[in-house]
Amino acid sequence: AGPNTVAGPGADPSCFTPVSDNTTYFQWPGREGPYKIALVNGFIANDWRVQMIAVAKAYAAQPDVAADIEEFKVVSVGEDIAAQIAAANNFIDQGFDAIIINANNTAAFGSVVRKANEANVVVLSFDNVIDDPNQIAINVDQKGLGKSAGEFLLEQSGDGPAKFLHVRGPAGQPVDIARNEGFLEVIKESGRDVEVVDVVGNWAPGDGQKVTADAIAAGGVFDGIYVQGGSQGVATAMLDAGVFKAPISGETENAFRQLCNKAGLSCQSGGTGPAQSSVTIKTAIAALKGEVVPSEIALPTSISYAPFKEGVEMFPKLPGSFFAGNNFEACNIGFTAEEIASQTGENN
Amino acid sequence: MSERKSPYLLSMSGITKSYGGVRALEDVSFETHRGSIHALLGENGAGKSTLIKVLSGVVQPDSGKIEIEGNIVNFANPQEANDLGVSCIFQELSLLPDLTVADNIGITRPPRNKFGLIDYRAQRQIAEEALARVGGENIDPMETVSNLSLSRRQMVEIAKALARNPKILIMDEATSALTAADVEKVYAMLHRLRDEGMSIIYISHRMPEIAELADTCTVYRNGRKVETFKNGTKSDSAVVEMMIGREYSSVYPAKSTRPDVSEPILKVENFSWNDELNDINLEMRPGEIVGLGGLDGQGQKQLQLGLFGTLIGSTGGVEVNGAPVKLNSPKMAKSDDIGIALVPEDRKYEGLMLSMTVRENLSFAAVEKMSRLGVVDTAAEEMAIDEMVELLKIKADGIDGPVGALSGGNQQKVVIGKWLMTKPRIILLNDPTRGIDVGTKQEIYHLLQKLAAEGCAILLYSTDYDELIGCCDRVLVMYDGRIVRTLAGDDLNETNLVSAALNLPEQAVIQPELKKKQGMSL
Amino acid sequence: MSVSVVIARQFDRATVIAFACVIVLLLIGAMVEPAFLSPKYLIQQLHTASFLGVVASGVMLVILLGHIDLSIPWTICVGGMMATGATGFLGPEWGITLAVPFGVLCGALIGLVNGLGVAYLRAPAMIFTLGMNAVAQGLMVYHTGGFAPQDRATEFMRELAVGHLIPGIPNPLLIWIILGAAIIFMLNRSVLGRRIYAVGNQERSVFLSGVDTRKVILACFVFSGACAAMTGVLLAGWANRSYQAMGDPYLLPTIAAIVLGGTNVLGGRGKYVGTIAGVILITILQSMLSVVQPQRYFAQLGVDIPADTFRQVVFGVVIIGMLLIYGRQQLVR
Amino acid sequence: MNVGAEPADLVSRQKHFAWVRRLSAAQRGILIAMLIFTAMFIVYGWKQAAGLTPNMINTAANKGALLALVAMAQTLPVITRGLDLSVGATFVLSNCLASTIVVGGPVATTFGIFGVLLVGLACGAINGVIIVYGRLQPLIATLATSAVYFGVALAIRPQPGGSVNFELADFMTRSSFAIPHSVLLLLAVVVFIWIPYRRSVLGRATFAIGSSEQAAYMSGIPINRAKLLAYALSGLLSAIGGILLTALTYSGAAKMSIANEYTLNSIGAVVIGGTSLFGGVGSAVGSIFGAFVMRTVGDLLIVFDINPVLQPLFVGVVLLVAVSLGSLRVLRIKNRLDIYR
Ligand SMILES: Nc1ncnc2c1ncn2[C@@H]1O[C@H](COP(=O)(O)OP(=O)(O)OP(=O)(O)O)[C@@H](O)[C@H]1O
Ligand SMILES: Nc1ncnc2c1ncn2[C@@H]1O[C@H](COP(=O)(O)OP(=O)(O)OP(=O)(O)O)[C@@H](O)[C@H]1O
Ligand SMILES: [Mg+2]
Ligand SMILES: [Mg+2]
Repeated sequence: AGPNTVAGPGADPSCFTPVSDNTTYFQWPGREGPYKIALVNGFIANDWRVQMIAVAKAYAAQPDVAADIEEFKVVSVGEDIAAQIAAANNFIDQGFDAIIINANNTAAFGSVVRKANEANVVVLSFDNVIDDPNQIAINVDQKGLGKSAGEFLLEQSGDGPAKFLHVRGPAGQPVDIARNEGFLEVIKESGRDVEVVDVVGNWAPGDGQKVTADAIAAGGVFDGIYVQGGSQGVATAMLDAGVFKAPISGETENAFRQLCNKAGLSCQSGGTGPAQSSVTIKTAIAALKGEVVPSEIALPTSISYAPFKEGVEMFPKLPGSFFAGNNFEACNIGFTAEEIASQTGENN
Repeated sequence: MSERKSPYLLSMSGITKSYGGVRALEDVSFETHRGSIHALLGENGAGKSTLIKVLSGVVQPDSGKIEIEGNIVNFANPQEANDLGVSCIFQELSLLPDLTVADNIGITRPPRNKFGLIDYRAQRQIAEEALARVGGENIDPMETVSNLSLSRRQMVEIAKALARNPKILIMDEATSALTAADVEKVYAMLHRLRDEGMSIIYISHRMPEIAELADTCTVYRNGRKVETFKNGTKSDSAVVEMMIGREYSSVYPAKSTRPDVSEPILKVENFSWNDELNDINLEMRPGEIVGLGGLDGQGQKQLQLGLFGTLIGSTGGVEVNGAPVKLNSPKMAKSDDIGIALVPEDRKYEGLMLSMTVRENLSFAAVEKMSRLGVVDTAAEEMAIDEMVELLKIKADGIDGPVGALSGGNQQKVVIGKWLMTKPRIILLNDPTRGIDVGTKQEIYHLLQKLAAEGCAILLYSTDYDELIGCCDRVLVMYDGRIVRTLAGDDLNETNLVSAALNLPEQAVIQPELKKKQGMSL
Repeated sequence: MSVSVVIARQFDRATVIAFACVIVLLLIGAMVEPAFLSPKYLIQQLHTASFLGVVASGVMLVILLGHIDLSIPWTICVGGMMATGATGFLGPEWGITLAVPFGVLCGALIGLVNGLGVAYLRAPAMIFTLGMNAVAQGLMVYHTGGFAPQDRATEFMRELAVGHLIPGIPNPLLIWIILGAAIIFMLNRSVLGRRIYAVGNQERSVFLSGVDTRKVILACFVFSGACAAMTGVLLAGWANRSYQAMGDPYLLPTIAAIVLGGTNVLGGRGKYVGTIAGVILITILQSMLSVVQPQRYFAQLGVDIPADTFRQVVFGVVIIGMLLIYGRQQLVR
Repeated sequence: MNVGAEPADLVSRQKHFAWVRRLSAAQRGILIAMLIFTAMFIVYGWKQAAGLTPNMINTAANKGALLALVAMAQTLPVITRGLDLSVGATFVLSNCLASTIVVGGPVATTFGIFGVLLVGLACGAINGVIIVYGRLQPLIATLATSAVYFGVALAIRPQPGGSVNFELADFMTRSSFAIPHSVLLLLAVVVFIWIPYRRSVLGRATFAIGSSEQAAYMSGIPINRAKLLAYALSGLLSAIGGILLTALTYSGAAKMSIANEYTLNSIGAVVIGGTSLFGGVGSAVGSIFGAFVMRTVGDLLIVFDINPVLQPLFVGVVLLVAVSLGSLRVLRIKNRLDIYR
């Protein structure tokens, strides 16, 4: 069993955008709804994931979506890869129609995908996408994010030699590696003499703040900072040190945007918000209905620049942990920030 | 005892060993023959244990030479000593509490099956035989050692040492916790082994044991050898004087002869607990020293623990100073209006914090009395401690060193001192002179009398009948959790103690060997 | 005992060598990056060391008892998130005034449960506190996911974490100094201090000395929870917000720092001054390793190995090396 | 009359419950862990909509076996009254290495497996040498080596990937006649490693050391060799776990979080399995059940419909309850002194 590889174009191409022109298309035999869909998350104890799950639950509860869904189940299994594989297998055995995975280990799901295809279960992955061609990967262009960060910093730092600080994610994470690749690539292409200092901030505000503070205290003066996550901590460290005010390219945390506005920093803030989980659900339903969908879907990245527009790009009343970038207009998914925040509150 | 022509089986010479600043042994020599029992005597801290630790490879001497059968040997660890036929029962038991008796006995060289793995069945048989040899048939080889009482453990320890078929068997106070009955069996065994040609080195503070067992005696004092002599050639008091280096009179101070007019300070009625204590009734008056006798493990320890508030679900009444009390913790038992102290059985694990200083240990139970708002008044503490060190004549390099480095006797004094600092009115002592030299024993007996004279009531459990007879005003003999007889005055003698301990009818005949021991106490 | 004797007694051999190691480490580091010896860097290190120092203060007491507190990662998080989210529980006014005590109190409550489990249920601390860590994590995920709480630090928290009440000394360092002095006094001069060491030495003896050891254990766990939460409060003030998993990077360094400082993990032995040395050692080591750029040297050699490989390996090797110098245990005898 | 005999009725009273007392502390631990696991698994099976199919049992077994192997690895040092905080890192290192060298034909694969096992053994032996000859506290020594091992793992596999001999992987994670091969692997480890070890002189010596290191030394037990062996075997068992992980994921990944998760969970599993953290008492068999208990908690999430944000709390509470079950013995204690062992 498994999907038929068919010719494009697919359904709703503005929402289900193929990653490239070479992207293949899948079609499963259509089946009667409503469907049973499971989201197999890894760890949850992180603000992005909490928000991601809240949005997924909210999306699945919207009346027109809920009509297609018999059961929407979410489990967060923790950091362990074996537990995540087991949970996915379990849902396949329980007869779920589709499983959505945010993978703990992107390379580890070969057997799950094979088993799912044998059982005619649609597999989709997002955020940390599975690197297996026989499932639908809902991609954020991580490398592209690294590139645009590089472009921003190069542009902001004038001409001539420059020194950038790159506050990276956890060692060994494909997302970190892809962003770093993109970042270094544009720097190299620019032909400028740029020194990049790498520190590991683990995408957490505290870690990022600590390593940045250390780097600055140890005499580091930087012409630009790229921080992959925990952006506001890094900006805070720079401001606290008070040695220089460099342009910063960071993630989409609300707290970061607030700080950039307040301190008048030159900031780029880019990423794809946690609401991408709802795009994945939408894709799953389309695939289950038998529509033609790309095997790799590119999510739009939302990139904004300081000063951020209050109420549109930056939300003074919302928690700092709130991640912006949740508008997927083409998919007709547009949670306003307030909606998401209140969803998280209501949807226990 | 026949003098053999053969060269010494073992000869040690020029042995010196220091622990930090402490000279434990200084140029000590020692020789022993095949087929002899050689007793080592000396005060606490004289260096006896250190000498045998050197001999058995536990510690390395700073200098000196050891020869066995004429060959110079050098033991890097106990294993090597074992391999050359030196087997030692250490003062601190070296049993493994979580393993079974059989595992312990077979620990170093167990029988193996054809895969080279331990053959449990054969090991069990060996253990049974070894136990039978020492007279411990009633010990289950499959029992976990931690479930055994101290006296049973000593029996296992002896069996373990014997199972290795040593040429030289060293027993460092290996019989200190044994009951009279067990001691008899062990004596018989040692005599047999000696006649078979084994050389036995025997350390004990019980003079009668030495008198009965040893062929040769060597006395040590302050890390030096004093003299070696044939057993029986010196009077007991001469030996003791050699040990303590001063003149010596009777061990037991005169008992006080107060008429018991006062009201009882402690009154226990129908005290029962968990099948192990049954209907205990007892009264103690200020100034009285009451003994607890009987075979080991008949509820004496439990009775003391019960009075100290550690038993849950005990029934019956306890009155202190005429007021009924419900004792439910040691904290309550030691409180000012009750004032009970317990010197527990096992000083290392129940009485002391070994790596803390002597000072901290001494003041530990009473420290709240020497503090304000939870802050210790160090001046007051120091004064009280100095007083106690003085009173108990604690010999320590410095009282700011760890208590674990003290000799056994001094450790025991610290435990007693710790409780005296709380100024108790009722003192429960569980075998307080086990492993303590005659000199120190005497000091402790004097102390007990002094405390009694000051109005304390003392409940003394001892496995040593002489001690009970010498110290106590009356002795309650326990059997199977009951008090089966109370002995006082002329009735308080060894014959009666033994027959009561076995719960024999009052006029029963006692085996002749046991009678032999009478009169040998100092 | 005079004050100087008391102070001198805090510096045993291990502690002195540990401090010497700090200096050697800095000197070696300075060969690569001279700025490691600048006052600015050193103050910055002491500033961040204070966060570790505060949490290590509590855990050290627990370790002295012969127990361990593995719940600190999420207790830190509880401290931070409850302090920033206090408005949600106490209302906008009280929530801001009482943010710090509220956060610390919540941490102390977690410590209380730990203490009850370990002291009264006699559950092994290593696993009971591990379970409590999971529970605290669960509570915080529920809190974030269920209530969309406020996560911004109050002005006061911010001031507490980055301000300078005494010029030149960051407030967290001041807090650590005060806390440390109090602990040194407590351990050396108070009844509780004696009892803490004693329980770690031989709890049975302590019980039979008429001390309710359970209360001692309970007190230490509550204190440990409160210290961890205080670190959470400081971290939240420092980053200006609280966030999930903010305590995760602190568990292993805390234990490593305490043990590097000469405290015996089995309890009963250890000096607080040693812990100070350990905390500074770990902080500086981590910081120096994070700042140097080993991948450049490797790249010059033509090998492409991740910078983190170098950092991890050196971190482990340096800790073992230092302990081999001064942290070896006595032979059993 | 035998003078030394205990009073007759006393002996008979003790004999009465002989079989209960005969169960050693370790055996009682295994029994309790087995009971908890069975109870949980019954609930799991009963709440399964589709019933307990062989597939689901296989899934649960694969997941549990991984932790079981790491927990067995943790058991040995714990029995010596030590601790090994590097089991997780060794597990991850073996995973990364296996995803590189357990590939190709049968011969290459066999060599690969031996290579991984050897590296695991070496990691454990290094721990052992540092602890025994360096005389460092096991906790800090293994904390430090775990950083080193993780660093090496990261060098081998800077990002997730690699591959593994497909037939082998498939074989290791399948089941035959409804019996998961991973369970057979555990059984094999028990029969060919644990039981011989337990019954060997050095194996028993580890129990002796944990029981009382001083007494063990005085008894003439080769302390150093026994400890070395315990840590080395621990590394070997972690490496077996790493190979199974590779088979399950067809890849390797160097993630610190995985290493930490397995290390911490292994301690939980060991304790639930009845091994005393104070040494001297324990069994790797108990740890297997302890691991399955820990794992089944996660399975329960799937069958119960629990609000996602409450799931971690659920796991935490169940874990805490399972841990506290062992503590119920304090309720039976009749002598307060027995609490303080
Ligand atoms: N490990 C140690 N560290 C420091 N000093 C020690 C140590 N062991 C023994 N000593 C000291 O060495 C001396 C001799 O002690 P040893 O144990 O040999 O005496 P002993 O004759 O066996 O006494 P006892 O009759 O009390 O057992 C004592 O002063 C003791 O304090
Ligand atoms: N003199 C001593 N005093 C106290 N403890 C000692 C002494 N010598 C050794 N030990 C303890 O015993 C351990 C060594 O015992 P032993 O030499 O029997 O081990 P082993 O396994 O035979 O060693 P190896 O394999 O290296 O020969 C030491 O690590 C130490 O803990
Ligand atoms: Mg001695
Ligand atoms: Mg003695």
